[in-house]
Amino acid sequence: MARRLLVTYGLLLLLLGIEVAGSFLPLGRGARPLILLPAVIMVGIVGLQFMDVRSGPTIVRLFAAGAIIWLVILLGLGSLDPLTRIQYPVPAQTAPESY
Amino acid sequence: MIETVGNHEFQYSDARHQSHTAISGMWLFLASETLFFGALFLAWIYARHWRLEGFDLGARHTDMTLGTVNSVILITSSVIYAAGVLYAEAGNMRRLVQCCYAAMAFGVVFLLLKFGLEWHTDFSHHLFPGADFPIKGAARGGAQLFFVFYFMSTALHGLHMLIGLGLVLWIVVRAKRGEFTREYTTPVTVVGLYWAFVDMVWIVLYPLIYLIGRGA
Amino acid sequence: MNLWLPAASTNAPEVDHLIWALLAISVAVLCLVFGLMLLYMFKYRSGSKIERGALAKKSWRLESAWTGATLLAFFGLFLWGADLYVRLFQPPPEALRIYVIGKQWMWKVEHIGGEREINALHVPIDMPVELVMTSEDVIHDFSIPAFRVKHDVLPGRYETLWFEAKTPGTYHLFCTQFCGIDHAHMTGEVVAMAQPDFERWLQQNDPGETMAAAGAKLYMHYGCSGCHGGNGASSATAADSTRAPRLPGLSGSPVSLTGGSTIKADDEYLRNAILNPVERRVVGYQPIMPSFAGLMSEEDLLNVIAYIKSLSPGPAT
Amino acid sequence: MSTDSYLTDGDTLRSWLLTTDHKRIALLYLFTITGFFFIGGSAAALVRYNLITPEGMIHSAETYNRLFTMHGVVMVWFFLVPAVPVSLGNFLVPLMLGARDLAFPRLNLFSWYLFLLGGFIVLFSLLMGGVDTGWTFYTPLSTAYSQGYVVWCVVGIFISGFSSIATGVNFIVSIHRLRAPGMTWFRMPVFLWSLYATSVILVLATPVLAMTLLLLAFEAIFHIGVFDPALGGDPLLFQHLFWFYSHPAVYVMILPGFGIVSEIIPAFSRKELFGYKFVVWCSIAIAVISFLVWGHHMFVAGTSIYSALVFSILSYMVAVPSAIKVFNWLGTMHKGYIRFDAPMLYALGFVGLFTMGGLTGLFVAALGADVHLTQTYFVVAHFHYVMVGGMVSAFFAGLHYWWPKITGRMYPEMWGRAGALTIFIGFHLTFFPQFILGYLGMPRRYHSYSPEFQTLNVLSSAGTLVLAAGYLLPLAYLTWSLFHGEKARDNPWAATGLEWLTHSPPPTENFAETPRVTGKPYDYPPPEQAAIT
Repeated sequence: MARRLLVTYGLLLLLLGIEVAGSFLPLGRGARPLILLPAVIMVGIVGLQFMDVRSGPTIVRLFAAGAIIWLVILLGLGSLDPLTRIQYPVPAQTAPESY
Repeated sequence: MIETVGNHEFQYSDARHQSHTAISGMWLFLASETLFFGALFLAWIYARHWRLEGFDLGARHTDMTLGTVNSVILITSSVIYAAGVLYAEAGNMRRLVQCCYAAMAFGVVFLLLKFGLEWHTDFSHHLFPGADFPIKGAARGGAQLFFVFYFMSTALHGLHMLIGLGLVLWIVVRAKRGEFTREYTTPVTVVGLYWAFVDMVWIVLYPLIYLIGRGA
Repeated sequence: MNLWLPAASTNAPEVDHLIWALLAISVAVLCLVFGLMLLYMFKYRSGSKIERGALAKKSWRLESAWTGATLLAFFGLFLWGADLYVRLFQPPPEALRIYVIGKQWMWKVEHIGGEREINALHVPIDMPVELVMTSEDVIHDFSIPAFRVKHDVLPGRYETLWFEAKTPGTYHLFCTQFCGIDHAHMTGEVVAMAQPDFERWLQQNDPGETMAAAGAKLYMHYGCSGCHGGNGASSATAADSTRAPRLPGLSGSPVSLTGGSTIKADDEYLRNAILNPVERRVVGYQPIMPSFAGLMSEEDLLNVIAYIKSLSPGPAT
Repeated sequence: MSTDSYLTDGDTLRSWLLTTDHKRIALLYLFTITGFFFIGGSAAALVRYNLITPEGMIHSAETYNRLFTMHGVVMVWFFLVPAVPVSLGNFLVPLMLGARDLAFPRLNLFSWYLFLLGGFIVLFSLLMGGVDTGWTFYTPLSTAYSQGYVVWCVVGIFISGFSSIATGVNFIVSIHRLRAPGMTWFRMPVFLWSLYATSVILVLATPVLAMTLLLLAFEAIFHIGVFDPALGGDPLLFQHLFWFYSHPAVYVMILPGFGIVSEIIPAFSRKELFGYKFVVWCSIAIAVISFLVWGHHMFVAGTSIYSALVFSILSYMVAVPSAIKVFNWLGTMHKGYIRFDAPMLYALGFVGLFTMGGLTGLFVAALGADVHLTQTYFVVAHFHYVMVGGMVSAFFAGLHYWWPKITGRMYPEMWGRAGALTIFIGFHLTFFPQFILGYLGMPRRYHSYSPEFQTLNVLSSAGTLVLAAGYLLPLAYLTWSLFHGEKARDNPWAATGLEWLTHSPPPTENFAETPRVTGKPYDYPPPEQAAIT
């Protein structure tokens, strides 16, 4: 059992290293959130190993899945608005010389 | 009050029934905590979307080495506590207490580094949003928004750390009193869930604060 | 007590048709539900002796029937509503632009020619009018029930609302987003006039100085000419032209920004460029422009933007 | 009434204030929310009093703004959201499950104290300086331009939010873990299903409200600019976060009402609930889809067109399960043996009023119509039809239906029916004119209005008197029935459900021995077999 913990510990530190290294890559401003990828994997590892999602009662998996799905709803549907909000819809400029 | 009938409360059929119920109760509470921090992440998305330049400029004023060291410390602490849970399930209570002390030690070091050192330097640089915020010019708005997110998320995470340390201390007290046996280790597992969750929140907060703003 | 709201704009009848259709569907469903309920209450009351017969065991056929019907009806209503809504956000290009500033408990309106109004809006009929609105403090909402339009007015941003008045007359103007103590008094009147009457009204209220002219004075006063040159043509010497982008021809043309995106230089871009220049920096220029946030009032800002747009060829809308 | 019921099991103040018996906690909650209901109700009466004349009977607009804010805050967070789950839910969930208590009894008592603490802080802030921002606290008005005790009020709601989370966790875990032997998921009464769906929303939506109010308080104290555009923030972020909680919260208010009506209509039609599985899956579907639709509160707020289109189509999807439920109730009444006791009258009132409320929801979900109708009295009428006509009627239905089980006494039947009819008539008189006012364009939250709206407003204010009388009536005769009501038998309605197997009022340990469940939840034989006197 202790070996499994050490492997998990090593994996987490490795992913942390990848994350820090990734932050020095010349990613464009918009693509920077890709650095979150190792963090999401680490969260998965902590969930599976330390909180033993697999061995607990079945509804534990239900609540874990629920938390993730609702977080995706909040962040996904919530950020739909700012990402698609046209600041000031201006049509093409072809107006008559009225003034 | 609740009279316990053979190691479980009267409304449960047996001890295993109650322990699973306590675990699922904690998991449900952690689901609500996930959305509690989720709202803060949405604020991060909005603030960074509208004030991209200033936000990342503010992020570059954080101390990355300290953040990385803190991350390693917190991961170590939760691994040690997980080892403690395994010892408890194996019935070795002395080892459990040692692991709890080690986990708490790392936790306290994390808090000292975070609030003692990092916040202290930030306040000395007047980085708390307000009149004497050092970053002037047009990027001021975005940088202030970043430090709003920074101070609020670290404060809330710190608060959850304190609660976690209190719970681990409570486990140590009960272990010393010999309340845990090889069969009955539910509180140890439940506090382990909470401590792992606090570690998870930091694992997500760390890149949002220190890494995404930096880069070429 | 009048139970009838004038439909004074081109989109008003269409909104009314949608509302009457919704009402018709609702009344039909209500008759069905209330009718069945009353029928069952009478026919199957515990005292009545009529033969109840076998109870329906399988219910899913009935369930899927009324679920399908509801889904279909709802999808149709969604499309109809969406069509009206999207058209509300596409002002025709030849719309007459009028600037509106919401301030705690009053509306300030400015026309291109410089005419100003408080809590009143004079518009010509049979011509699309586009309101460019912003607020100086909290969120307000510019609502004209007779035209069936309303839109929130947010501080720190421009929101647009367009309509085409049809019948001349005076209609209510309400603020419909709660904005403090005198929210109920932040009302006014919208006067729709025939074209000649509107022209005469403009003459009577002409202050002699258009927005662009007022903007020119402010352009000097705030020191923009220091970097952008006398008439925005970047000062004579070539060396200086690298300090600040040239303004003539800027309005309406695409601008490439640091960070790789190119956007159209519209009112919002000009406003952002003045209030927080570093956010939308033009490629190739140092971030040396100071931010004017808090220094320039909304009216001055609108006038300076009008002046910058007047430097470009094409319309001075 | 058996002598050793939970009511007589210890009568010291300490035995009530430190009880962990879910039945006693339910009564403590019942008294608390009744108090809050009448505080919010009197604020509403004053609002309607003010609107009798166009220039407003209360001369100061400031007072009027504080009154409607108080009406909103107290009614939403201290009556509508908690009402059914904490009172009827706390009392009945263990009884219906066949359990002896909820999963976490101490947490249950702690949630009452949190509710009380939050309530006092909010009342303190409302009575001391008052809050003048409306219950929606839109920024930057609430953070930069408000004079009221906004921060205190927000702290109070923050604390009472944790009471909701605690109740939600308690119900979900109890329903999962404490079901009686033989009670599979599809043998559970629909009331438990609807409380399960309500608890899912409570647990997953309230934390977002907690964080939103925390950000609001920080913004109001330190002016840190999260929501203030002058400092770079986005006021629409607050609206998104606020409505992410507040729309699912309105389903927290109505779902228990669905559950109660799904219990009462089969009991008084002596017939099995039509389409049990559909009604159950509709409750779960509502709990999930309710999280996807909050944008329809912001169609004119300046959000992007695309997100408005997405939210409009999703808002239509969430209306479908509610429509299915109404058809299933009618299916239940078909070929039934309908009796018109007070609970049934309230339940039928619920079906009628909720249908009207739901249909007007279609008006404001259609984007084109919403642009004209939002922020007017049409929307005020819509949500009052659903919340007051729907949820409060269902709450009264449930209160009358389980009153014999809770108190061991029968309510006076004729007075019960009179109460139901008065509320039904008073309700229509108060809120139907507001639909017309809304179409004519009268904005909501106006202290004074233009004279042509006066007649409809006077009609609506008159209706308020009838409605107020309708609500005071049950308070009177139910209190009277506590002392002089006729003794109730264990199962006065000959209804199915484990709660009717034990005595009324039930002993502290609920059941002598844990009941076994064998059949479907609503097998009502036609009346010849089961004679009810």
